[in-house]
Amino acid sequence: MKRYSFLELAKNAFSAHQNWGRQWRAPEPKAEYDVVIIGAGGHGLATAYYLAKEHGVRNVAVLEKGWLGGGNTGRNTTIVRSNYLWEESAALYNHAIDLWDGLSQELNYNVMYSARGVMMLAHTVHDVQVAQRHIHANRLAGVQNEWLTPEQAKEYCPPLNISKDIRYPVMGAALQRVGGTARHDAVAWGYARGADDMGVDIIQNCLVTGIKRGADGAVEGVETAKGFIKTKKVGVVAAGNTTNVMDMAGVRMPLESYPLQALVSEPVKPAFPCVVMSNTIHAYISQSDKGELVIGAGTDQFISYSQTGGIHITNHTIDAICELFPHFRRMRMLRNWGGIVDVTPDRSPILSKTPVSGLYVNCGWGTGGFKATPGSGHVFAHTIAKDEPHSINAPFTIDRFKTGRLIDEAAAAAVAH
Amino acid sequence: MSQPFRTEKGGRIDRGQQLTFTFDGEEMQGHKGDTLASALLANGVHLVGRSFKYHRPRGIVTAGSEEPNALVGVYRKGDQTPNLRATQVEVYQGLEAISQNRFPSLGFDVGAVNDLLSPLFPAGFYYKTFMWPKAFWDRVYEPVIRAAAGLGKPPKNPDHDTYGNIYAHCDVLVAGSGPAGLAAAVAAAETGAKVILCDEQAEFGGSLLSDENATIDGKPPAEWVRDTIVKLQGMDNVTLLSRTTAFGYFAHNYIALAERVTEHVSDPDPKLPRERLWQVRAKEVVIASGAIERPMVFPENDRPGILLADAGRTYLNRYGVKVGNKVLIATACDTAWQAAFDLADHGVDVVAIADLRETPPENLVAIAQARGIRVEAGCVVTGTLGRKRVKAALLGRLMTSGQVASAGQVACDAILMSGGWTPTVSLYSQSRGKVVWDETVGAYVPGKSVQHERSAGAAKGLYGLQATLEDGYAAGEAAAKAAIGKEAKVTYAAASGGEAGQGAVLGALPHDRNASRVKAFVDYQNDVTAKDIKLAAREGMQSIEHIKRYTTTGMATDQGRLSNMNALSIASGALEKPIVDVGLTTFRLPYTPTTFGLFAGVARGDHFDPVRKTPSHDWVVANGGVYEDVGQWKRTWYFPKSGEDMHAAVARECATVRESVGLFDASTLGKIEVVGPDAAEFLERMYTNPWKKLAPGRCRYGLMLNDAGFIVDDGVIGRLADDRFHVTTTTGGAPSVFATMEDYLQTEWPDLDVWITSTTEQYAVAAVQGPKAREVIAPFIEGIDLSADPFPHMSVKEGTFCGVPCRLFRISFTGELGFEINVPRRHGKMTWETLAGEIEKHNGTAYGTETMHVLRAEKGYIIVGQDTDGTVTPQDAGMSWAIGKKKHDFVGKRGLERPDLVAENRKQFVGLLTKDPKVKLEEGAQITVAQNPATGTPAEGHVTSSYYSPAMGRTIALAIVKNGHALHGKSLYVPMPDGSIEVEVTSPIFFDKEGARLNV
Amino acid sequence: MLLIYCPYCEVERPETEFHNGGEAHIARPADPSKTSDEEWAEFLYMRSNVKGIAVERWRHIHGCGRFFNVVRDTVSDKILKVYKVDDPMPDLEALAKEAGR
Amino acid sequence: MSDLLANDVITPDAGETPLLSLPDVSILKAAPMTRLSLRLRKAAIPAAGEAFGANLPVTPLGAEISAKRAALWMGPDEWTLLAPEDELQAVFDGIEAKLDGQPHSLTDISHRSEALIVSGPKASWLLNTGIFVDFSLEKFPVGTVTRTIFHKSPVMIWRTGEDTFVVEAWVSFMDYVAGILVESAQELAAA
Repeated sequence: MKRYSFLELAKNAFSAHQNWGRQWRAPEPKAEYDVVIIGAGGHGLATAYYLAKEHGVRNVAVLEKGWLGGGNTGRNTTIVRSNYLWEESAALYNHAIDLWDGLSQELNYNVMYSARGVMMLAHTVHDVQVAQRHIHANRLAGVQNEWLTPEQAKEYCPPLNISKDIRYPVMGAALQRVGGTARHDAVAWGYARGADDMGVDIIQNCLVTGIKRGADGAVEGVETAKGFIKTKKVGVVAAGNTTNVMDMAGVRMPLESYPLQALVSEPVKPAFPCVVMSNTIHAYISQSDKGELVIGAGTDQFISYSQTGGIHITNHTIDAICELFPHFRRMRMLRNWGGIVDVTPDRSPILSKTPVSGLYVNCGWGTGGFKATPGSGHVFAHTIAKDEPHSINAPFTIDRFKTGRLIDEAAAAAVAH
Repeated sequence: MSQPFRTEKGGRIDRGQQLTFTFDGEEMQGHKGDTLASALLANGVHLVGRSFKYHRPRGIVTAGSEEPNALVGVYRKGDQTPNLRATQVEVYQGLEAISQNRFPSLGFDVGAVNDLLSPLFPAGFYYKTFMWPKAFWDRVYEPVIRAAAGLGKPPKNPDHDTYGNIYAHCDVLVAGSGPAGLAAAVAAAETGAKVILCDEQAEFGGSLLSDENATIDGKPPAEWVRDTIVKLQGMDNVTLLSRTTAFGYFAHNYIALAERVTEHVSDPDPKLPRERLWQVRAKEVVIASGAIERPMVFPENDRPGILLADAGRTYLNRYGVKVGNKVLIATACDTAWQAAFDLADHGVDVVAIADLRETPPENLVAIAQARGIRVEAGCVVTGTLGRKRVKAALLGRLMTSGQVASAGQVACDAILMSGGWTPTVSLYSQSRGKVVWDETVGAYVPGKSVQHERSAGAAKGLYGLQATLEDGYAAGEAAAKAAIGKEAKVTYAAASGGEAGQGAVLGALPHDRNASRVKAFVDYQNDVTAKDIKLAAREGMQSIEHIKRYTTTGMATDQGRLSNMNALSIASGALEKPIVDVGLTTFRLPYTPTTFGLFAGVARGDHFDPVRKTPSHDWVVANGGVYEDVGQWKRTWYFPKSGEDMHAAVARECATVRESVGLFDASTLGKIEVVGPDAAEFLERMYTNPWKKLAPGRCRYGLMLNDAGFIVDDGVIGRLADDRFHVTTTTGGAPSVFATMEDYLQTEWPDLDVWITSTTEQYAVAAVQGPKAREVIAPFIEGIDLSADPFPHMSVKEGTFCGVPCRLFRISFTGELGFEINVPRRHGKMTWETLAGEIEKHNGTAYGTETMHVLRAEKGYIIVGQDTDGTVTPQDAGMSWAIGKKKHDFVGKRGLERPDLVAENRKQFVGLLTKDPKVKLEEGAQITVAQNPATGTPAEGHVTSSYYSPAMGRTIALAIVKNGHALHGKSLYVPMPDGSIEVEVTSPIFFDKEGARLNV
Repeated sequence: MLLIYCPYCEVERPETEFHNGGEAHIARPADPSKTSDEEWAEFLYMRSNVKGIAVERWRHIHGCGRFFNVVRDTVSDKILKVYKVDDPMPDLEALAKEAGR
Repeated sequence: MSDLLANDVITPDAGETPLLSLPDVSILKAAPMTRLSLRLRKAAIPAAGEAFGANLPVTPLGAEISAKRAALWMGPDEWTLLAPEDELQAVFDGIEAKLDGQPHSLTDISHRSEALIVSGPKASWLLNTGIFVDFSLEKFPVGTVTRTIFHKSPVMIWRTGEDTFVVEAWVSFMDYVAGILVESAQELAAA
């Protein structure tokens, strides 16, 4: 693999950039692999990368029904943070943060991880209590997170409207300075390039149509649009389509897939320095390097695989943004799109072995999977390679829905009074 | 010098109305009917902006909403709106426009250095560098990139304009008012169908407004348009919306339109909304969005003065503006020849027509020759000269070998180009239809309809005036028939002229220049060149989506409307795959950029979300109460007297309630009337507690779980009669409790004879709490004996308060003697003010939610959502007593039996007392066994509530702690940044453990 | 925003008047005490999450308040059939065929 | 307003000044009235109507009106009964007596909501600024009553005349509903 650097770029300028090689190959599938990953999104590609890099498992195929990075990886609002409440969650997301820091160098691909800070606004007494609880829990867990008064929040994010006269005045904010954004496509491409370089076959336009199990119930291979592929280990990393893929192996999942919308404005000069999220009034916003305001909306209320959503969701998202940042009312929406997010009952992911031997599943990231990409891939690779979970993902089983040991991030933000 | 490029006559502008406007501070003249673009061109201004990446000088390219270059900021009321297309901005008296993305000026832009450095900045260069040193990315590189990126400057001040909204229904929505759209609207309207016709432009007519050669029914097209519009205006069933863009096509034939109401007016009436969102449910939609012309991809095709041929014709015929004095036509398509003829007829020197084709149609050549225009067949532009304005073009001759031989240079001050036409399939694509490649049209056209829509005319690749009109009529008839089942006899208008043009080209054109040195732009705004697309393909980007994302082609503010087809073609060549195998990026909404304010509409301030107030509101405001937001409700938080802070006010309120009496507004609590013979059975199933034996006139605390076994709500429930219960819920939980009850009732137990009715707002509730509570209410209550024996703690009776009916509860959330007076809401203000007056006499106080929280915490009562968080069971909360032990089932019972819910080490509800009684714990603080736990130590639990307790004369706290019930008396720690706080685990009941004060 | 026919009000109304109630025909076990932990988890959490023809509950919360069932293609969001709670589940295969899937 | 339905039940509140008074649309607050929510099984419908003094409509979104009485269809087993304010107890007791022994639920909701009377040629236009219901006379004839959503507030709409609508909302939502209606009507006053 040709290493990327400024020097290399300058050198190639002299040859009119005619000599850059492929970032990844377009191989035909082999008859057999040690591991087959279903889904070439960020999580799937990261899994393959770490399988090769950390575990020496290089005879790996990543099968993708469309184009790599084309699902939620390429459709999300690119927020990175780890200030989750429960120790289990914080450990998982913080593991990812540790990997984000240095990921560009690790992959030799600029993923543009920008620790510009993620600020989560509190608008009510209850919000303040919840935020404080997060901050205290995070401090004990070694996760950076701090409390800002409205004035401090305004100083950190000057466009913020901290007037007492708005419908839900800002009472303060939790700020995670190491939180921020990264360039979504670059994450998928960087992992793809790195994995490919170590021998992983990334096979695009290759729909999986079946998972073959032997007499003992164990996985024997996958049926695909490009023929049968033999393998003893299958890792399903199919986000919104997980239920359907797991159905092929006869495993029922506690998942529902919802449309999630996001949108960007036309690009403008720097207008917004960080990421701001508000759970109470349902909006989050940042500005991309290109200058677009990147705004996340909520999910529609019904299951759908349409990758579109209703305008009422957009209306509510934008009215919330305009309430917090009233001068953005004259900005204009450039593009709106939708993804399919797979949501578990406790809003925490499943990263786990399954009742089927040789079948592993990584799903349920809901609206927040992008931030976990490196950490998720890292521990999932461990789980597949060792046939047992890494200590970090050990709590994220399917079984927890039977026993009741939920990791309930949604409940922890329950509405009070 | 005034408008040197304005024609002598012609055009649709109002020459009688001269308007003054400024561009970058320079004053210029235009006319009513001008766009900013046409007015600038009339003044000879082509250079209007700088490109995104290389900051190259750019000019106006189009005459429509697809304009990629001419983006301007418009100042109004001291603030600017960025990125408006000069081709859409209508000139009004005093319009102030500025150019963007340049510093210090449009003419001299330091950012243009990027153009010189461009060899270093190929597609995706930023993925390959800026990685060292690591810390430099977000501190050094990124800020520089950000400052250079972006286009216009963001608005600075809050927007005071208003935005309207209208929900509309129609039988047939027609989007676009060119020949096909107008014909469709007429045909549909004739059947009596309700029709909405919208067009993004100020005037209806589309391409007909710039056609001076054809006739329809013997009239010039513009005249036919006028007559047709007059006719439609006269029909009650037709709504005409100009300046209205159909920007979004959603599921179930739901279409969003953006109407610009005042933006074109110099001094609009502030009562009018700036824009209006139309949300239309249409039975059928006719998409008549036309087609747009394609640029040609030749080296230096981006210089100011290079426009699309049809734009040149539009500026001439519609706006009376010549794009130049010496114009070169570069084309591969017949239609551009008409532009040449029109220009020549207006006295413009058409220096040559360079047609890519070896043999352009003879009739066209003959007409050109008759006008003395030089015709170069098999000829291609291979480059251009001029920095801020094109001054010459290099021509090349296509050889049979495929090579290009230089054919000299031709001086010109404008080039009009045409690579053919691309149907506008955005709306169709948004409707989730799949476009299909049509080889004869040489474009993607709409395929099968997925929703109730049909495309008509050029939007589906059908060209030629007569054919377009006919297709429009047919589409309108078909749409009306599908919508309302009616047909009408429509006389089709007959056209002559406006024939469909032949010929087209896709992708980069051959040239004889040094390929590594020249730039042929595909996406103007984002500075994507043919080379960039080829590089992406070389680097393994195989999907068009990858190429788009890697090069950013098609991601500019025109969303690829000009560039997509050329990009696809170049990618197809580079990947050696047929164009259809390269794929097509999805058209996303909005069709053109759409103002945020339009989506937000009236939702701002108090109209952002309903502000729900209780009847005490006016009194509270008058008495200085401080509100907190609880859901949509305003609840009084505390009542500071002058000079008091929150702490002092709450301490006083707490003490007063315990000493004498307090008045609290409990109106926001949810109330549900459960009525019917099976009412008790229903509650038996919904709540953990037993209800069947509760006597009428008595109350009980009820605990509600979800079927997973966790606490979700609580409240006091009073039995008014055998078949009638008054249920209370938490304030925030009211809607969800009601919905949950309906769910079980309708879908699990439809056989039960019981109904539920929300009465939250039927009653206002005043809680009078404290030793003197009875004395306070006694003077006003009739029909109820308030003494302890007939009316003990946990009772409910109906009587009157000041003569109005009331439901009086004897209940307490404070641990004191307490009453809650429920009166019909309209009497709530009177009730509150009467009681507020009365408590004064007893040295009592009104108190807010904070004091309520302290008082209940002293008693160890939980607040659902604060002391519980959706993971707490009744056992965890120490409330096993609330579970009806003999009940076979209730919601949550089975869930409670799951392994983890009965496991050891669950977190349980306890009290905490700090060793130092003055130290108040922070809510949310974590609890550990170790005094100084190492980072990463799992917490034993957390502080859920923490207050200064006046009754205890010290701080108190509530918490959930692992195995807490077994730890009473033990020490734990609350590690804080400035040191660890030692706490003792206690019972959560701090005050009046026996409850003696309740039963008086 | 979907347009949903309410079989009780007998009119089509926009989605915002309705609340989605999740997968239809998941009955709460008649005697929960007799269910295993697996069965209870199945009732609580396991969902078909169908990509294609799905059957779901909607409540006309800002209308008549009634629950009813809807057959919807979750890929196109087209509604194929609406029926009352006490009506039997329609033949999904026939509906799918009719819808051309 | 003599041509309007139920004008002996729905009357403008005499003490209130109009919230809005434009040539094309006006908004008046309605005076208090008796409102009861009645729920029952099919068999009890005739008896209930008899006791109330107006039949319970069984046509969806329908209303039945007689002197000083209006029965509004809210759902297949749910009706809102309207009567003059001072007849609450009499109406309540009358129905309870008649339905004794038949499963039902009768609940006083007189104070739960407030009503506006929105009238004028632009009344339906004004409602459509916040409500997605087709108010054309073919689709929403005089007499039609329905619950729906106005922006972010639940409301009840009852068409009592070609150009007259009763708009009800829960009391705490009324400021929001009335406020937005008045704001949205402003453009009708533009020059």
